[in-house]
Amino acid sequence: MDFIASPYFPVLLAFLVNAAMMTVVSGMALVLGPKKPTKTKLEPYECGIPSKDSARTRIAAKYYLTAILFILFDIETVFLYLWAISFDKLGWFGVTEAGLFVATLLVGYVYIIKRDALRWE
Amino acid sequence: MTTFVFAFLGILALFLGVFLITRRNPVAAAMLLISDFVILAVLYGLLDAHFAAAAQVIVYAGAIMVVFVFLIMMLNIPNEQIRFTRVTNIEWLLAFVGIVAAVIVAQASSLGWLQTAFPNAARILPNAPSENTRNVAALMFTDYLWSFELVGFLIIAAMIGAVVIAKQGRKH
Amino acid sequence: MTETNMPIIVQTIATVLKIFVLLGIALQVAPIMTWIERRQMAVTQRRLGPNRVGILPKLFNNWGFFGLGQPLADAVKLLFKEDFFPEGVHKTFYFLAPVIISTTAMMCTMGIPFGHSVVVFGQYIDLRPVSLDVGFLFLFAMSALGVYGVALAGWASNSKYPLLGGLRSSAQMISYEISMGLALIPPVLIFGTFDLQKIIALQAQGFWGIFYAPVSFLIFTVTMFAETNRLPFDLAEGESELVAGFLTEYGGMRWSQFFLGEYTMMFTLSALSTCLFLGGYELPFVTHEMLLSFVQKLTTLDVAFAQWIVVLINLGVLILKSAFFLLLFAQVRFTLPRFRYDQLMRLGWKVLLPIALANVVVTAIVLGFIRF
Amino acid sequence: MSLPELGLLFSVLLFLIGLFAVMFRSNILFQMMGIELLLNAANLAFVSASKMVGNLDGQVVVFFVMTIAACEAAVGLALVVALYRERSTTETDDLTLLRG
Repeated sequence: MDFIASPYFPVLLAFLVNAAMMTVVSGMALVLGPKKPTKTKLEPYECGIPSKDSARTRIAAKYYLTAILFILFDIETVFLYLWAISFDKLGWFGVTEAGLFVATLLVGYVYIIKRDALRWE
Repeated sequence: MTTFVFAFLGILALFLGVFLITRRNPVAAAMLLISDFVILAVLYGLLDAHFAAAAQVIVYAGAIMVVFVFLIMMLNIPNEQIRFTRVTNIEWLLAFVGIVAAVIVAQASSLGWLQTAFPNAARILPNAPSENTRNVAALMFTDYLWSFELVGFLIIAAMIGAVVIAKQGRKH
Repeated sequence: MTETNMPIIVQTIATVLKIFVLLGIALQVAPIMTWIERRQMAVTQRRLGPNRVGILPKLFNNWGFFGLGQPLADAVKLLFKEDFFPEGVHKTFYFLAPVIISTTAMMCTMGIPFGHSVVVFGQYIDLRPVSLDVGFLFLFAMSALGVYGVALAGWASNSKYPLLGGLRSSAQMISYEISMGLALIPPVLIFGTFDLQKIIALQAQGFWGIFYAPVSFLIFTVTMFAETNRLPFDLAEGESELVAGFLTEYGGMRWSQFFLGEYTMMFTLSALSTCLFLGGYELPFVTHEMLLSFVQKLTTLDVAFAQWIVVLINLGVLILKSAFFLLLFAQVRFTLPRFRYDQLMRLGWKVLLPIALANVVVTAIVLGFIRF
Repeated sequence: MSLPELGLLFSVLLFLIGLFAVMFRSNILFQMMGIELLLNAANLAFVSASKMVGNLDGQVVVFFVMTIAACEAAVGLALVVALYRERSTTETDDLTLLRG
């Protein structure tokens, strides 16, 4: 019975309740709605142009490059949160540490801007 | 009760792991891996590593797997091209079974040693969950100071590496 | 949140009730917001907006209830609309995508405190379903998972337009997630904790968070729009863009499920911004104890009943303050033109990110001088 | 079986699953997912040992392992795309050109 006192009981309970409710809500129309599948209705929507090749397209570097840079800046955010929470305990020593950390990452950021990696045109 | 929930989630994570490495469709495997990471985050929480749990969801499930999903969506790999497994030569399989046996034996015998080697050198392990993050941070910024700065350099190296590889071969 | 070790039953029931209170609020936001937006869009365009849908016309002699029946009618229509899987669609992920978006949005709502605390059968119950050591980072983690719903919706729809739409809007969401994360660091520096209840208590005594970290408030408000794919960051389903973005192949209840998730996320981010910057569920300069004693004197009830009135007041204050942001969402939607995709990404990466980083550094240095 | 010992057991099994993926899946994406599983097994072992032994060093190292996993995934996946652009395949069996 001690699991109920642990802070993760509400998390799991809330997840079960939400997941069940959302699945029911989005699945209800399947149960209640009429079933009349016609050929045209099932075709993927192409603004009326018959769809040529399979849906998947070629690679564009900018999308996955954004995701990669997102990981690296996300790690920075997590470490800065760690520093922010113990800001009072660490004092000026902590501020210089975090300043060094942000400075190193700023160099990387400037490199990205100079190298024009995130050109979106 | 907590041990039961921990065991249940652990076994669920293992089943998801086994299920995901035997998938043919990489997006299905990525989704299973994401749910695996979230279950592991709850396991960390039950082991009183609260900030590690949050960081696990934010970094692993929320950032690294996004690149996997983007890649799989864009690489446009037809499913039939993905062969199932490559258990061709038996030596590999025997090597793997050998590793499995060795690891399990080592783990079983090392449990006792782990407890004796570190007789509860409790630096800061509060049981009050509300102080976990603060103490982890305090410990990291004092004792592991140099590792923290090196993390910055590691991230820069990855950043520059990724940009160079992505921009390579930009002839047109 | 020192919960005394008390009979488990009261605690579980309290947790379940807390979850359903916030779930109820979140589920109400979507229909009401659709009504507000359609009426407000009508007013800004000098027309009437929905005012026909009434109930029992003979009884109320065709009174249109100012169109309040419209969201109800939409909901019923969506429930009975035919729901099918288009050809070639990857069934499980086509079904899973809206569920992921709305479930993660609902899970985000679980972190918002809607009241101080209630003492029931001698047990102290903290009015917040999920009270973790990492506080509002739980919301940040759950919103990070929302990206997969969009990406999956794009991929599962098996045609070019949704795939590109899904990629573009998830790339947009993750770009603005960094700025959102960095924007929330100064409040942690100032208040020194992740715990929203403690932050609200500090704000009740002193000034609101917005005066301490105004730049963070601005950045967070901008990222709120981008995180929920709202105008002016409306690229996903903008009319002039890729057909309907990742929503092309969806229809009926599943299509509205995406918007349920979107509106819930809007409410959650507004409530989080309220808790961090506008003093959460507390009235300005009125701490929980003052309010309790004031209500007791006013209604001459003892503590056990007065506290429930206080909870209602707190809930009302939180909803009112979040409503300010929701109306801001709606009003911006009818005034600002839509960003082009490259402008949008340039703003996210090259403008917001440096400002957020600079804001963190400046706050740290200023606080350093004040405190040490 | 106390909680940390259970955690160590699960981390060992998770490690073996990841190892199987790395050794026996021919697609490079599945191998990288296997590597992510290996790193997560290490994280779980760190957290369980930290709880068992009683100090927080294990939890601090978890963040460093996470950074390494993030950087490895970032550069590794950029390489996979460059590879796909050259050979238009992600099957490691097809990449036998180095043998000449």
